[in-house]
Amino acid sequence: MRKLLFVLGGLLVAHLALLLVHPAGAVRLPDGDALEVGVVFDLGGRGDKSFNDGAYAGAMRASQELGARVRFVEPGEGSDREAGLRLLAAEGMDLVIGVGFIFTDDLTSLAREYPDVAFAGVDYALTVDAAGNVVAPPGNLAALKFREEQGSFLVGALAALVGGSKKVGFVGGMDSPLIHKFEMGYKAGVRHVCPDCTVIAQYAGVTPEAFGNPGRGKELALSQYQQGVNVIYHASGSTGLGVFEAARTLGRFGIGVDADQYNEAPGRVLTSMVKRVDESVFNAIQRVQAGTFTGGVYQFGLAENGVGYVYDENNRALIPDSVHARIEALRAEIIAGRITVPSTR
Amino acid sequence: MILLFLAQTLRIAIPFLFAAAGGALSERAGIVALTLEGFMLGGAFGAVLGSYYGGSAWIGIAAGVSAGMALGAIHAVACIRFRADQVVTGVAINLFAVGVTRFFLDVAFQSSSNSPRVAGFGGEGLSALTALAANPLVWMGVAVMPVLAFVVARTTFGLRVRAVGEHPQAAASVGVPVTRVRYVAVVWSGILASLGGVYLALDQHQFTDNMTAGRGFIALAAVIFGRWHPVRAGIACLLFAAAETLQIQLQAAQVIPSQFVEMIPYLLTIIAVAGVVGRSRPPAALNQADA
Amino acid sequence: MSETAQAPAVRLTGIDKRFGAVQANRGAAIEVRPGEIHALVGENGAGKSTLMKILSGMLAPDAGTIEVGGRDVTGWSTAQAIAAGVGMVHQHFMLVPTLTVAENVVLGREPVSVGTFDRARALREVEELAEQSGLRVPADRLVADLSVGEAQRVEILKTLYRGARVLLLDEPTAVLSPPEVTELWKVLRRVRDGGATIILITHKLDEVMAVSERITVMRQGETVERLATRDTSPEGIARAMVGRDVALMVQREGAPPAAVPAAGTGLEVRDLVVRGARIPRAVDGISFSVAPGEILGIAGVEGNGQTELLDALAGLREAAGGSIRVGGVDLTTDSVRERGDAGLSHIPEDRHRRGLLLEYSVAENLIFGQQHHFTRRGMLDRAAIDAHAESRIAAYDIRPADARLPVRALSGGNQQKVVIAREMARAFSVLLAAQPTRGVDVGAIEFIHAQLRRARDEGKAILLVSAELREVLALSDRVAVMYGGRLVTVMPRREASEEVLGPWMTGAQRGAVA
Amino acid sequence: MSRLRQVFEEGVLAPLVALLVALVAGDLLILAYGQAPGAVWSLLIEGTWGNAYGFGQVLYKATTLTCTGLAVAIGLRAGLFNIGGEGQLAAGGFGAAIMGLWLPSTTPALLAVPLCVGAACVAGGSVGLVPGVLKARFGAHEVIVTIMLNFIVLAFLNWIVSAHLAVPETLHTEGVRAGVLPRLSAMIPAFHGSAANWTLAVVLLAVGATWWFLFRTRSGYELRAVGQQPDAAEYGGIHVGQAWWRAMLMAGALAGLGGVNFVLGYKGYYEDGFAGGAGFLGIAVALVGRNHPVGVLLAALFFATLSQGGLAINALVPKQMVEVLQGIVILAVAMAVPEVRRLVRQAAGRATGRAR
Repeated sequence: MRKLLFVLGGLLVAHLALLLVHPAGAVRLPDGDALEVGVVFDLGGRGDKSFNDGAYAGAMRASQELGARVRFVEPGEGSDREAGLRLLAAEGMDLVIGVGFIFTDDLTSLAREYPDVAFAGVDYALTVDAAGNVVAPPGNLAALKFREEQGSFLVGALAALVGGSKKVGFVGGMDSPLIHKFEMGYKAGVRHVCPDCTVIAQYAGVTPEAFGNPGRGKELALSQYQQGVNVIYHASGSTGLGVFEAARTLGRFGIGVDADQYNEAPGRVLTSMVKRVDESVFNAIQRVQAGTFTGGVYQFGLAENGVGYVYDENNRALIPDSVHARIEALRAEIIAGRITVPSTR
Repeated sequence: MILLFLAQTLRIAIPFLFAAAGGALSERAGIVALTLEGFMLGGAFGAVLGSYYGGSAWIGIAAGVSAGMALGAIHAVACIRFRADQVVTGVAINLFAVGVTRFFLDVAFQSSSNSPRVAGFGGEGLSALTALAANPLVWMGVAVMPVLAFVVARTTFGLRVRAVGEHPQAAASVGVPVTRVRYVAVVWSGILASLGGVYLALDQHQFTDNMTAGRGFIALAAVIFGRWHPVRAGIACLLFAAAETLQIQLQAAQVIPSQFVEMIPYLLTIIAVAGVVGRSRPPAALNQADA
Repeated sequence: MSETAQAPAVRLTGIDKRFGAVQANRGAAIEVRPGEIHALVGENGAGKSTLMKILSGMLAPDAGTIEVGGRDVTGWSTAQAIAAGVGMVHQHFMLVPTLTVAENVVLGREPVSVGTFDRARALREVEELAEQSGLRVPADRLVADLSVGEAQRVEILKTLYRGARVLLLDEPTAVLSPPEVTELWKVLRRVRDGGATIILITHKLDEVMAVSERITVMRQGETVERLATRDTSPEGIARAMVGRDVALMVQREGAPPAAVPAAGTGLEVRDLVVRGARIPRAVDGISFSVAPGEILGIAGVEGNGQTELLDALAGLREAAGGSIRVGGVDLTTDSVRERGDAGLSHIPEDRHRRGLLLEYSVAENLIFGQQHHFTRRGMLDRAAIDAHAESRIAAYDIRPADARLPVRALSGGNQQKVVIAREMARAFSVLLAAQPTRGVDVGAIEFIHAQLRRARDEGKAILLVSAELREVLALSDRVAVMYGGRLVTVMPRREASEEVLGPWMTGAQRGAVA
Repeated sequence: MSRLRQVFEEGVLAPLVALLVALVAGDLLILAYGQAPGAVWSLLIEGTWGNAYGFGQVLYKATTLTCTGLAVAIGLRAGLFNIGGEGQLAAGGFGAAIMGLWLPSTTPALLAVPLCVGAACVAGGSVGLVPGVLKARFGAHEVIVTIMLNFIVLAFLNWIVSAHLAVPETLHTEGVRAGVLPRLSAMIPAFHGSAANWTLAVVLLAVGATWWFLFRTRSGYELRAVGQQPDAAEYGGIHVGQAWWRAMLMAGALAGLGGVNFVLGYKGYYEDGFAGGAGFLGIAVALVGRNHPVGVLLAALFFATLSQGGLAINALVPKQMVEVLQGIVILAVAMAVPEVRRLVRQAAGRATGRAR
């Protein structure tokens, strides 16, 4: 018993002592009158090397160029998403951004509750009312939507033209409607330039963990490459890093997603279907600062340069000029509306 | 094609084999191995830290194994010295491993999901088979079960592990240091299982949050499926890996929804536990606090 | 052998040992001369086993000194004790069932070649040792497949393999038949003649008289008497053990049995077959009946199907064939609860495993098995339970008389009283009493025996199964012997004696009872 | 030793030690991140018990955790380790949503709410029943079966939702038409914005009912007997296998009830992945709560505080710190309970020794 009290006392003293430690460099919570922006990340969070990092990059750019003060929140389970947004809104942030379609409902209700705060939702999902009309988001909420299928169409065409094989591959993360958009656009692109090509499309799983299983991604990719696929497009978060590993191992090609993922496997990333989340986030912040922010739907497609594919000094050697010209032509046709890209199965 | 199927099965099986080896050793010594998932995750993160700061995959292996050792030691102290419930500590170790790797992923790399790319094994532009053969961890993984089987059956340590897991009082009565044997077994279980994580991480050249994705539980199922015998457990690992390979191949064919294909290994396990091995006997002293 | 100033082989002085609230040893002492067979006697719970575990290094004493061969070895470990030639044969065998005999014998002292365990040498060495010592056992068999007698031989082999010079045996005859006991004495004498010293823990006075040279008596953790066997008598030892005069178990003539039990009364068993864990027919088609007002005692070495028989009668194990009737009603396929309600009461052989819920209170244990009679609309009727507990505690003198105490906190004797008080409170016509006095002290034995006799006199049919032959003889009206899953003989009490029953118990004499 | 004192020493001292261990470990982690422990802890308290909204969130999370905690506790009382809380919780939420979708929107709440809650319990209970029956019938180890079943149930629900029920571009069903439970803020405006809702009341009832069942009814008496000594229970006329599957059925139903909190109390629809680890955390809750319904409730509040606190301190340190702390608390409690009991008994032994 004495020993027990001794342990209790020792722990208590240690804790009290540690409470007094105040390391240099410990941040205090910000205050002041700079533009304040709050960002709540989706599952995966900062460092996912694609989607969330895009939002992070946009916000950081705003903080450097516009002097905005940015706070990031990484929620855990479901109810934390609303809590995270609310935390920021209640603190009187000027702009609160939810990164991911999953924030849709929470953003909608909070935007109504805090009409003086500007909200933005990356990949905000629009709802359709009984009559089939799109329900407009609240006036202080910007829905930042991307036409992933358009970008995916272009990289699909590219994969088919450069691949040198009648088979091209696709690896998705969680088997879900958002990722189907990527898959459908990609397939359409492949078929458009190569009607007799087949697309092997596989998913890493059925739970959100499927976006974080690179081991599975690598195995899926290896098996596709061994079936004669030369190029695989992934839309699978961290799982896709496994796809690049497989591409490195066998000396084939992968196509990145969301951000320019060339550096994940230099020389083996044919291109990336970029989704300018950074641009959209930066623009939203900029508009709030300039006082021109309005709610509504912002579509980022090929026309707005919101989606696209990477073609720069890194991969120029991998893509023949004729192919590049063909892709650019397709791009023009989509922008002109002569090609419509499907987005659902 | 068959060769490629087998190669893929083997690749998928390697982490299972390491983890199941650790599981078999620990359970034979009477300590429940619900911790395998945590050990693997710790090993994977340690490997990436070691490889990143040390610049070599071998340093990564050393660091990953150290992480597994440390987690094994924590588990051993908790359930041997403090006689905590082994299932509870197992769950706690897994939770702890997830949290610690996430926290220090953030501390070390300011990321919530991925580490930077680190040195690993395997060159580039190889065939799948040469890539497999170039990875020393593959060879270790293939060897681990036969070696463990030999250790358990033919060495003094193995004899003592078996005695301690069945009847610790009897072992103690003839001067076998029960506590020490269990400590050694659990720490080795940490080392072996962590190698499974090390393989995953170095094969990917990076750490991803929770990258073991339930493989530790499959490995435990393989141990039970193999009725606690290393070689049989190894065969069970290969079986599960083959099921996953099949799943990958079947999914490409897209005949049934992926969710159902996904269930196959888990359903197999339940059927196995209920039917095939339901009546088989685990080590008698498993999950008994009193030595 | 001289009895002059020779260093004692073993000397323990002033040993204190406490487990939580229980003081197991209190200044206990023992002195053993080299080359003698020394009996350490005392009632259950007197602290004999604790003292020997301290000597063998399994427990560390709180106070006191241990000397072996004149050397102070206080606080040594098991390994050190073994190295110094002190070996213990435990009451509950310390054998690993999944290892072979040879592996068990060499465990902890394994022969090694090229860094690995040398199985061939282990096998050879154990076979040689078995041959030399006359303790014959197949060295390559799994211990799980051995008989109890063989297992005990392995235990002794283990100590000899380690070169034991001092052998401690804790209640070694509890599981042996009379001829096996005789065989054991022979082995022990041979080992003693080889120069070893033997300490025998027992509470059976006839064994003490038969083999020991000197005696140390313990009571309540203290050493109360040291005697030379030839200078004392069983009564003298018993007095020292209990601290007062006791009537040793009376061997009484049975009441004249009811000529033939009337059909439709008591317990009737026909052609009962029960599967065992290892043996397909652990109970191999037996028939018997117990009449109201009669105690049928089943003698036999443990492991001959008694456990399976009782389990089947009680409904804890399925009968693979045959029938069981109580008061003429067929209960063969009834559940435990249905049998209880039909008038079957059961004192199980292992109260810790079966008979009691150790963490539950005394009151809750006193309704265990009858909880459905203390229920109103699904809820436990606490008032009725408390009243029941009060009356039972008073009637059976359960101490301490606190119905809310967890049963774990009671002594072995009082725990058994809880079981018996409960089973006697049922409305029953047939009582199965398995090892009713195992591990309880002399006072409680007297009390329990009286209760069983009273129930018999009230017209209950009682089936008594006991490993204690003396208990069977003391209580039964008829005696049966179970061997190899069969009742090999049934005889009236007056024809039975240890000498008569012994050969039946070993299977040396065979017969069949229809 | 009086019973009360024993309860205090074993039930309070051990968690206290564990809490202190976790606090010190937390201090070290915070320092490792270069922040001041004092500031982080005060932020954590401020964000949880420090304001009505935060407290409401704690209540909301505690509601789910109480259910999953009870699900583990009732299994353990019967001697079974239920690691399937995650799947049972998800199934419960799904059941409530299906009933809510199926009922016409005109159904009166007095009818719709019990129907939806019942559907949640039935759905969760049937998921719990599987390992119970497999254990009773085939001796299949429940730890393995429940773990595997989690994967299967989640995959199955994902398939139903994504292939048939999901609103386009989302992972959730349409809003339920009937059976929605009002938020607490409807009555107590201070809770405004927090997800706390009337499921809390239902769950408090469930806590009471579980206590009553375990300690006052015959079935509870028998269930606990099976958990302590299955051999003895069999002797006492109790059908052990039956007790097992009943316990798992109840455990599943209780976990399923937790799904109501999210589906009917908070969002009004079923969303794939809403369980978010609450099922696994239930193990910790049951352990710290010593498998006693009231203990479970208190432990659920504690873990809910940690979880909500993780969000509050996100500004200073990564929320993962909270996950580490959860692991440490479980480990520390698991170690401290037997250790404290041993030390307490030793002390008691010495005391009686002196008294003699």
